[in-house]
Amino acid sequence: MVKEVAIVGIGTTGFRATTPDVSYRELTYEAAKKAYLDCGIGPKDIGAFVATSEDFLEGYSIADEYAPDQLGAVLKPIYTVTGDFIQSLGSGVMMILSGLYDIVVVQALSKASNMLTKPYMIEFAMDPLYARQMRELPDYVAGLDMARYMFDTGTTKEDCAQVVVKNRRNAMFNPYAAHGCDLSVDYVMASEPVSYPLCELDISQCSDGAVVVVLARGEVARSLTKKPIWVRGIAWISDTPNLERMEWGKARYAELAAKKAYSMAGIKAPRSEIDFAEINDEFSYKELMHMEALGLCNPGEARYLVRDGVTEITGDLPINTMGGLMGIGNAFEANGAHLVLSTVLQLRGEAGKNQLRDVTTGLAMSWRGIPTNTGAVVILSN
Amino acid sequence: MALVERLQVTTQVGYWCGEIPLEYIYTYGRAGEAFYRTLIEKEKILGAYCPQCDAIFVPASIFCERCFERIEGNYRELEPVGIVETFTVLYKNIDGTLKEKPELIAMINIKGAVGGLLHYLKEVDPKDVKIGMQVKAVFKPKDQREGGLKDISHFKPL
Amino acid sequence: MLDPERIKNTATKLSFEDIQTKKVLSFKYKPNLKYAWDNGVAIGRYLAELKNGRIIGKRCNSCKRILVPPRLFCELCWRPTDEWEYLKDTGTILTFVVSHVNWDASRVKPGQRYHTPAVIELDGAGKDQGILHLINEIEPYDIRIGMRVQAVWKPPEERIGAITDIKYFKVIGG
Amino acid sequence: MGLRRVAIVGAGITKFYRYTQETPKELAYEAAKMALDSCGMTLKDIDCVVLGSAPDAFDGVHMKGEYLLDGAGGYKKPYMRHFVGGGTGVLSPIHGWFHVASGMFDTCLVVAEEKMSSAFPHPAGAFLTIFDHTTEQPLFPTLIWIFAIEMHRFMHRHGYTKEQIAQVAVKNKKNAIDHPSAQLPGEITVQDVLNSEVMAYPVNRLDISPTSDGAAAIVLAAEHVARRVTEKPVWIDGVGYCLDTAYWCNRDLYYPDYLEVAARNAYQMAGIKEPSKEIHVAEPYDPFTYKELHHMEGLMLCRRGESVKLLLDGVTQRDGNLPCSPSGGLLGVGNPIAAAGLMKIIEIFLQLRGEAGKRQVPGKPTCGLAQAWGDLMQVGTVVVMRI
Repeated sequence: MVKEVAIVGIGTTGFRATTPDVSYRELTYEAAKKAYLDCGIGPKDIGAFVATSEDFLEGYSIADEYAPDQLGAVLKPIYTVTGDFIQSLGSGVMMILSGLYDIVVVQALSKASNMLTKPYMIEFAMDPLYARQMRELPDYVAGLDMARYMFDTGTTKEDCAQVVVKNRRNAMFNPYAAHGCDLSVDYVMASEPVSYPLCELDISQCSDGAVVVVLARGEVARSLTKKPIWVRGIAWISDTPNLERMEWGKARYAELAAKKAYSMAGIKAPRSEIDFAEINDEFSYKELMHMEALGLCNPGEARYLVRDGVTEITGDLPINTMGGLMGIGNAFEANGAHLVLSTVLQLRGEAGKNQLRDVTTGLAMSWRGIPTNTGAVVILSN
Repeated sequence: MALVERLQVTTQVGYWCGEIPLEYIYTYGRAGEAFYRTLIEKEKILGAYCPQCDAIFVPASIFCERCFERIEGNYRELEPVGIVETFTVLYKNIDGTLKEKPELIAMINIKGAVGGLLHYLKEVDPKDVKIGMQVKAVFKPKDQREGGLKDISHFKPL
Repeated sequence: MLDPERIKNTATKLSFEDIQTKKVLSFKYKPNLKYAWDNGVAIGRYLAELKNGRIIGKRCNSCKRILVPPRLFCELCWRPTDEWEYLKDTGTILTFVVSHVNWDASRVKPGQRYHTPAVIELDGAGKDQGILHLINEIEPYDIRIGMRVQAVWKPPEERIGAITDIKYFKVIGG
Repeated sequence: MGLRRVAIVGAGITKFYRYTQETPKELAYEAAKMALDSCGMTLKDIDCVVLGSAPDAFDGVHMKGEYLLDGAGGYKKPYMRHFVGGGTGVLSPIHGWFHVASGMFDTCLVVAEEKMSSAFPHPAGAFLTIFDHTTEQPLFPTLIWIFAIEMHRFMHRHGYTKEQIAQVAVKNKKNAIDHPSAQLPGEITVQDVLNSEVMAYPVNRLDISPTSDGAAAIVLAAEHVARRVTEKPVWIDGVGYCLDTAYWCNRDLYYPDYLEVAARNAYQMAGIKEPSKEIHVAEPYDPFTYKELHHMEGLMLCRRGESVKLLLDGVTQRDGNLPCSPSGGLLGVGNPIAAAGLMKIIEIFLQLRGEAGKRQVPGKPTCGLAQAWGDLMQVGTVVVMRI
């Protein structure tokens, strides 16, 4: 895709484990205000808005009702995508390419700290005819997936623990991250088993936060900012929703979405053309599984890259430079948003201490978590 | 940053509790009804054969998700045996409490079919469980079967 | 053209009894969906003042409204709101309803009073600036749009900082 | 505007019932397969899938879009669910239009589904939690309250009476007799409506559309594909959608401003100056009797305060100058929320192709619109179609 749609403005409240002092309205308003100031626009300049939310995460039956006010979208075109932020971003890109709008705003927020019964909410997403009737802690699905992945690739628990150590250390120098921490591999390996081989610290902790992104068409983008971040490729794919028939130990959704995004971006050799990636690591093994599915390395090779420091900030293929979900937090529908945020900050040279040198192309990838097989990929470049 | 005013004193912080008070009764649909009737009456696992994909898909459904052909009429009754595609040892309950005894849960591919069931593995020591292991279903007594996944008590090694 | 024959076979009609009498199999499930929503600055102050027996709004000098319930930004002008402003607990009925059903669609029992919710424009808040609340101490069908109403508060010791600290609005004229 | 032209080329719809045995996946499949069959396409010809479904609280599955995926044909495809409450059914073709008009996809399968009968004791219970959780829910409101509040305001400002408004139910339920999916068709009189149980004055039972299980689907195609697939492609020439503030108590509900904004956007895109003349057939959203009139005014199909006159003069009958809800509407055919909105899109698709059978309005209409509405008296979604 030629240089046609760019991210010109981005605003966030940052991510914290709890945000008890602000309501979801105030949280979103703050992110929107910063995004619009970031590129010098106001609500009247915006053609349309796309919000991201799932009813039962917000605690409403029709959560989209409460989207417009905080974004300045009253009596303006706005709708909600019940999916990951990168899917909403895809909608925004399509809306600009359709020719109807020059500027589209895309939003996502998390108030995970307000959800008191998270495991039951995830169980409520399962098929009531089969998997849901087990009435067990849904993490068993990740346990099954991790076990198969380790069986197929020879990846060890230690390799997975290395991911946790890397990402949470990177998060310590990311002011927007909630769960930065300096851990050792042994410390992570010693955490309590939840659904073996999945242990406590193999699971990312939740966080609250909001992100608002401003998309603009080609020439309008250039007029609004000196550092437009071009959307060179974007795709989202859903594999079977049936746990009874899915391919365990694989991330086919990421493979297929990446293939589409690479072809749109004209990328032939991802390993060399992608400078860094911010990808879903809701569970430690997922970063490795996703690296392989995205073609950033061969199947079964991810563990060597993480072991040899290739995916550190100082390595050849930095992964989750700002902390990923392990470091910034599992923000449900807003996961894609903070992964895109981290990618944009690196490409703009605004990543602070974690700033990579002379990077041009970054990849952000999201997965919608248990019990889905839905992933989305976006390729950005400065 | 963007808010003109902030809470200054921690006692001002507050929240409002609530819940979504709903209840559900899910009917099983045409294929699901057939699946569980077969389970109850014949202790068999119902799949559906898709001629276009040349595969039997379990659990049975009225359509093939891959080629979207209607396969409602091609039900196949399969033996309740399969292999362990993957397994895990679950230590915690959904309410966060620790289980007295960790439970073994496995993805069991039904022999001769694509797909299978997630279920408990019992009558086996976790150390002996291997991916690829052959297992078979153990059914509850017929009069205790209510038409649900738990009509199968668990799977055990063949 | 829509094919009536095919449409007939797309769905199998059931009745409530079919499910109750287990003519068809089913799975019963009660989701566990509990939340604690952060009030934040504006709603936090609103509830705190309700506990003191007062209704507070926040003024927007741009569109000249006093926003109730209060918010930190005016959603129409998209700017921070200005002074906090106490509102009188009197107002006018903009519209109302006589509801013979409860929230779960069950009917109000004979002898029980029908619910009479209304949108009440609070004095001084500005045109159409209303809140949802209940009307009482009047026969449901005697209520008229335009009637003047006043809040009836719970005694201070029973107030917890909630919209229900106002029991209902009673008619005071018009 | 030099926009890429996108047409509806196929449509499918299930029967609507209060209770069905089918799972939501099976309902979605039946509609999606019928839509593909109707234009001789298979899932291999579909580039992407868009799903419209209203609150998860009805079917009883969190992240319902993911659950419905295989039934909607989304297996290993780009698949996305959008959501604007009751307005979802008409937002579905709009979201699908973005997919194809962007040039990223040539064909799109749009599926809308709702199975309300899973919710017990009654789906209406789900509406408790659409209200603000802190300032409104403690009063135990139900959706019928704010419908009745809006209807009362609408009657109060225009002087409409319940007898006049009841005519909408008489018209739509009669029209529904000719719709194969209809759940509650029938010949009723104004008196029947007035004598039916009071739900919440001024709303009686026959003023309300039923809760339903059902699904609907359409196939969208870019111009070059559409012309190959069918000789009668129906072009999506205008799209419009808009939300008002969630503070529904801080605005006068007698007139749907948000719907006027959505309609203006759609008309401007379609090059329509005089909607009341250029629109030949319309499907305004009628979950309640008064809503058809309320929306006719918001759609500028008539001036404010004149919708009842058009109704009483028979202008909106099937053989009138501006037929409204010739399908039988939500009141007659049924209201599986998202599928109800798409049912209205499908009706205009069939009317413009002259394929509405006994429901066909005379005069070979070439331009029609379908509209949906929802949330807290807050969203308008409008699609203008031409053949």
